[in-house]
Amino acid sequence: MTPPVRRWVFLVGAAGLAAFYLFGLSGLPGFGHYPGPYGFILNRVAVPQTNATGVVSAVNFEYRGFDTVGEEFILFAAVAGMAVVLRHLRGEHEGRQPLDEASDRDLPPTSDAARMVALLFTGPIVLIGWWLVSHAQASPSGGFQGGVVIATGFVLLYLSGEFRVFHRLGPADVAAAVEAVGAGGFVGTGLAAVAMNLPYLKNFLPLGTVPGAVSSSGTIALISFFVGLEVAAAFILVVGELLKQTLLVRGKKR
Amino acid sequence: MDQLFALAVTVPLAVAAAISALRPLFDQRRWLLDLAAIVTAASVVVMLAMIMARVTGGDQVYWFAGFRPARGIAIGIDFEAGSLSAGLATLGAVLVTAAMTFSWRYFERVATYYHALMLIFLAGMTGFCLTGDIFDLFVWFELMGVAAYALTAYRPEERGPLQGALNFAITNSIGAYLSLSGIALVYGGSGALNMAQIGAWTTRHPGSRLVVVAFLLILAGLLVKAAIVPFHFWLADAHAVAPTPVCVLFSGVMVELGLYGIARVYWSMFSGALGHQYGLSRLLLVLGVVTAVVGAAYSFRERHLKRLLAFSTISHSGIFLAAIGVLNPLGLTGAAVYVAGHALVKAALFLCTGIVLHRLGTVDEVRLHGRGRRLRVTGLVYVVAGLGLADLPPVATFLAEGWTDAAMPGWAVVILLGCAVLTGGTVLRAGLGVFYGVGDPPTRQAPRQAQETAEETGETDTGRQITPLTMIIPAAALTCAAIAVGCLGFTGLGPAVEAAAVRFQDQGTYIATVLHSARISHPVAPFPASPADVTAVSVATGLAVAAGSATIALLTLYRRRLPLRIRPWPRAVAILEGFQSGVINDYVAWLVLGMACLGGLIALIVR
Amino acid sequence: MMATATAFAPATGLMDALQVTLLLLVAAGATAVVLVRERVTQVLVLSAYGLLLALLFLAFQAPDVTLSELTVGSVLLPAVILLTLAKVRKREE
Amino acid sequence: MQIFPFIVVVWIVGIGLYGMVTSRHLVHQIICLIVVQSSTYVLLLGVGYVTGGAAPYFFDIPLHTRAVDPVVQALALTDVVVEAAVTALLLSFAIQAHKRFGTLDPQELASLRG
Repeated sequence: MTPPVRRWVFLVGAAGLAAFYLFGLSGLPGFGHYPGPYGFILNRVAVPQTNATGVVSAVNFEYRGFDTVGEEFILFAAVAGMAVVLRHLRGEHEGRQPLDEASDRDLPPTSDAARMVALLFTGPIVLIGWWLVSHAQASPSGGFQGGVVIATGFVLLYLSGEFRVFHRLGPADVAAAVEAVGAGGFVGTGLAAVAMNLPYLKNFLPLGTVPGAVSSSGTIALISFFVGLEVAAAFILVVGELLKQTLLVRGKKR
Repeated sequence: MDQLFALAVTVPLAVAAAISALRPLFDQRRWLLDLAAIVTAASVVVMLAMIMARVTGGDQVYWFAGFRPARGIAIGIDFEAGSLSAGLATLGAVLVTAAMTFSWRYFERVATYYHALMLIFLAGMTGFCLTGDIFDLFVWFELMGVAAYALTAYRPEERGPLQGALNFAITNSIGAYLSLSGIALVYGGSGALNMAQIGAWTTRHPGSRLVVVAFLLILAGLLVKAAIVPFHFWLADAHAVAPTPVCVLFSGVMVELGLYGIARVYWSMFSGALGHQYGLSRLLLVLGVVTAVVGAAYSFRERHLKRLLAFSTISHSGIFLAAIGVLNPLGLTGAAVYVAGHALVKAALFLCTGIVLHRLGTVDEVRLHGRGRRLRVTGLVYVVAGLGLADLPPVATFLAEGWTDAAMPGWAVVILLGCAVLTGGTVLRAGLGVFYGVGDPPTRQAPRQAQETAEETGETDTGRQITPLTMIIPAAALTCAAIAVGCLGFTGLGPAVEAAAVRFQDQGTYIATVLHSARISHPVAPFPASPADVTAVSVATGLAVAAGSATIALLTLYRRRLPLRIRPWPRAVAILEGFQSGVINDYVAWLVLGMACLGGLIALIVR
Repeated sequence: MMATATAFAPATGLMDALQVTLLLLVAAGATAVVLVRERVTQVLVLSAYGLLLALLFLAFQAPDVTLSELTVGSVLLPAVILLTLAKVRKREE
Repeated sequence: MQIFPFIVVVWIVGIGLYGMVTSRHLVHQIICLIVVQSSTYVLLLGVGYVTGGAAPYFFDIPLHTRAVDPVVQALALTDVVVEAAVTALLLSFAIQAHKRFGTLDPQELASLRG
């Protein structure tokens, strides 16, 4: 199709689809009138049942924890896929090295001020991320958010130009192993319940006494920890892979 | 409480994570890696077969983390297995096992991630088949998709793979987002994610606009996956470039899982609200017939062996959709057995193509003409599987052919039989030409296509002298399995599958089983079920289709000796080529237009 | 029941106005992301769009999703895209 | 206010798809895909919203407070993170395609495919 034809095909289709979609949306109870029952029931029973005061975390890691297993592995598969796709760029064709991978390419120099700021921020951000990971049951936090925050901290480290510092702190092999451990740990937590002849992912740890405390709500904290590992390592790997593509430290003698 | 349900999905995931974590251990011991993956896949086959044996008397439900429903409201996620869903999952696991065995010697070097991704794909398929929760269905659908994108792009040194993987990933992602919107829509109305609970809700709101729109939106992703026209463009691009063992899974089960999803979603959530409507049934039937015709036509003019098989998969997907679309038990019975038979022979055909690539270094039908004579066993398996694709008794496909014919209106039967003859003829043409040198030797090369197929050589080193046993045995075994299933047809396979189909279509039983833990072993068919037996007519039809295919194959191979020359109308060819342009923008535009047309039609029909 | 609810959430009228404003901004943001064709600018717009979405989610009483969207949508994803662009630009020149 | 948020959802889907159809650059196309995807989050959170409801955290508010739906939030939350990784996978395809063909125009890529 030529672009104008394509545009017309699309516009006709989009008009129809939008009309159809809106037709359906107009059948909803209306914004602000969520009818329940699923969410309302969970809001009522989650705190007494799991001792977690953050119902979203309880849903993610307990009521619909099995979904989260799948989501974890989507993340895992995506990162594995990236490694597979980009691997040939890195190592295997030494003979015909593309121009932009010439080994004399160096990192752009970073100003000292920028580096200082980035380094100053990295520590606290990773700490915040860690706090989020470990407080899944209490407030708006949990492994997913904490994991990405930790990864962001590492990205800052990258941007500060301290590529080698980054490598020492988060070498790709270690990150990959940590990622696999995170994903495996989640599945394993579920399997541990099976080994005790409980249903998969059943909470088998004591729930603690104070709702919302770190030690409360049993496996939710454990799963959140594994998810945090997985998510943080996954994004560190993603950014690391792309940075390797862009800066190509490979050519340099380390 | 049956832990097998959970283990069938989580064990492959755990093994995938474990082999990734212990990667350095496998650096020098690849056999260990292959062994671990094959054993895991085989153990999943066993687990699923056990589940299948247990659910013959009635569906079973497994509640994750033990959150059982109370007063008809589910707060957890469940797996719901019946014979059909467990059977399809078993089929998928069998194909993964075969593909893993095949790739043992097929890939020279292979990264750990290949095995991990295959196992994740397996888990995704199993979860998709067994789940009883609509968002969970979406999660496994996405997981399967992401693993599939990565596997498609597995050989990035070719120019093809990225194009195929990108088109595949982008089209499927759009479909998935539309599906998720549909799920959100139905959740906004019903406040439920459990499919049985949603089914109970939609039954109370028949014909509501929300239900109609949500139904089609949820179908979007599944239609894309099932490669139904006009959502099919990605399939040939992806197949042409994905490594052969991966093609086996794509053609053998991934496309069929899309169709299973449509059937599952319709009968668990919407059949009560949308009814067994004549109009809806006709819509699905027409969609299926169009898909079958388009797939057959493209397949016929293809000479790239993998693309040829890919288009024949589209054609068969259309036949399955038509069979499901008649919305009665006999049609579903036919579709189920057809899917099994097709998966087995199609997988065997792909594996043989892989062997050809492994030994001869190309998949161009014309360049290969007569060069496959040395591959005696491969040639035999290919031709037998090709005849199986053309419904030759006693391969399982002929049984299904008979049942779907009995279930469908006459005009559809005629067209679909024509498509079966054409695709069968195309595959046989390739087989006879490549392995037996039948037909006139090729004269000239169309340079463009020759270049395209010549690039396929990267998967393995060329010019090997022997075919490893691990490559030919899976192909032969799958073909034998297809024949064995066909023979079961004479000993009561039909009635058993039909009973399962009746149960699959009975929404009331489904809801009672999931939400109220009822055990209903003898559900009532919504339609009077015609008996699924082997009849003289079905055997005769099967023989006729196979004979027709052989005739077509010979006619095209010897076309230059025909008294009259059949020339394709160049303009029509150009138009056909134009549709399959490979430009992702086009695919998106067609997807949107297709959804709009379907939406308009469904809104008109159902309301 | 209603009395306790209003005690812990902002007044409904104010909330409505906030949500409508944010929804309009999000719609405009999406349009801008699509229509801006200059690569690097587009990434910056995408980052701003992530921020707007995060604010909208906050107004929808979803602080969890806000946190995710804030880090992913307005920091990580733009960074990843910028890296990609840096990679592919080198040979376009 | 009854349907306005949903109109915005449809607008976001439409504009995102429009960008994908008219785009001449793969990275831009993937960005448009992100836009399409973001519509699902707005929709999810939109259907689960309760007028005047609090966020579903009962740390410092009493248990029976009227709160919005936590389920859609959980679904959206994981999806935001996971889909970012999927986007990164797509971007890595784009990098590879560029490496091999030196272009990111879908039209040119398709004609190069042969």
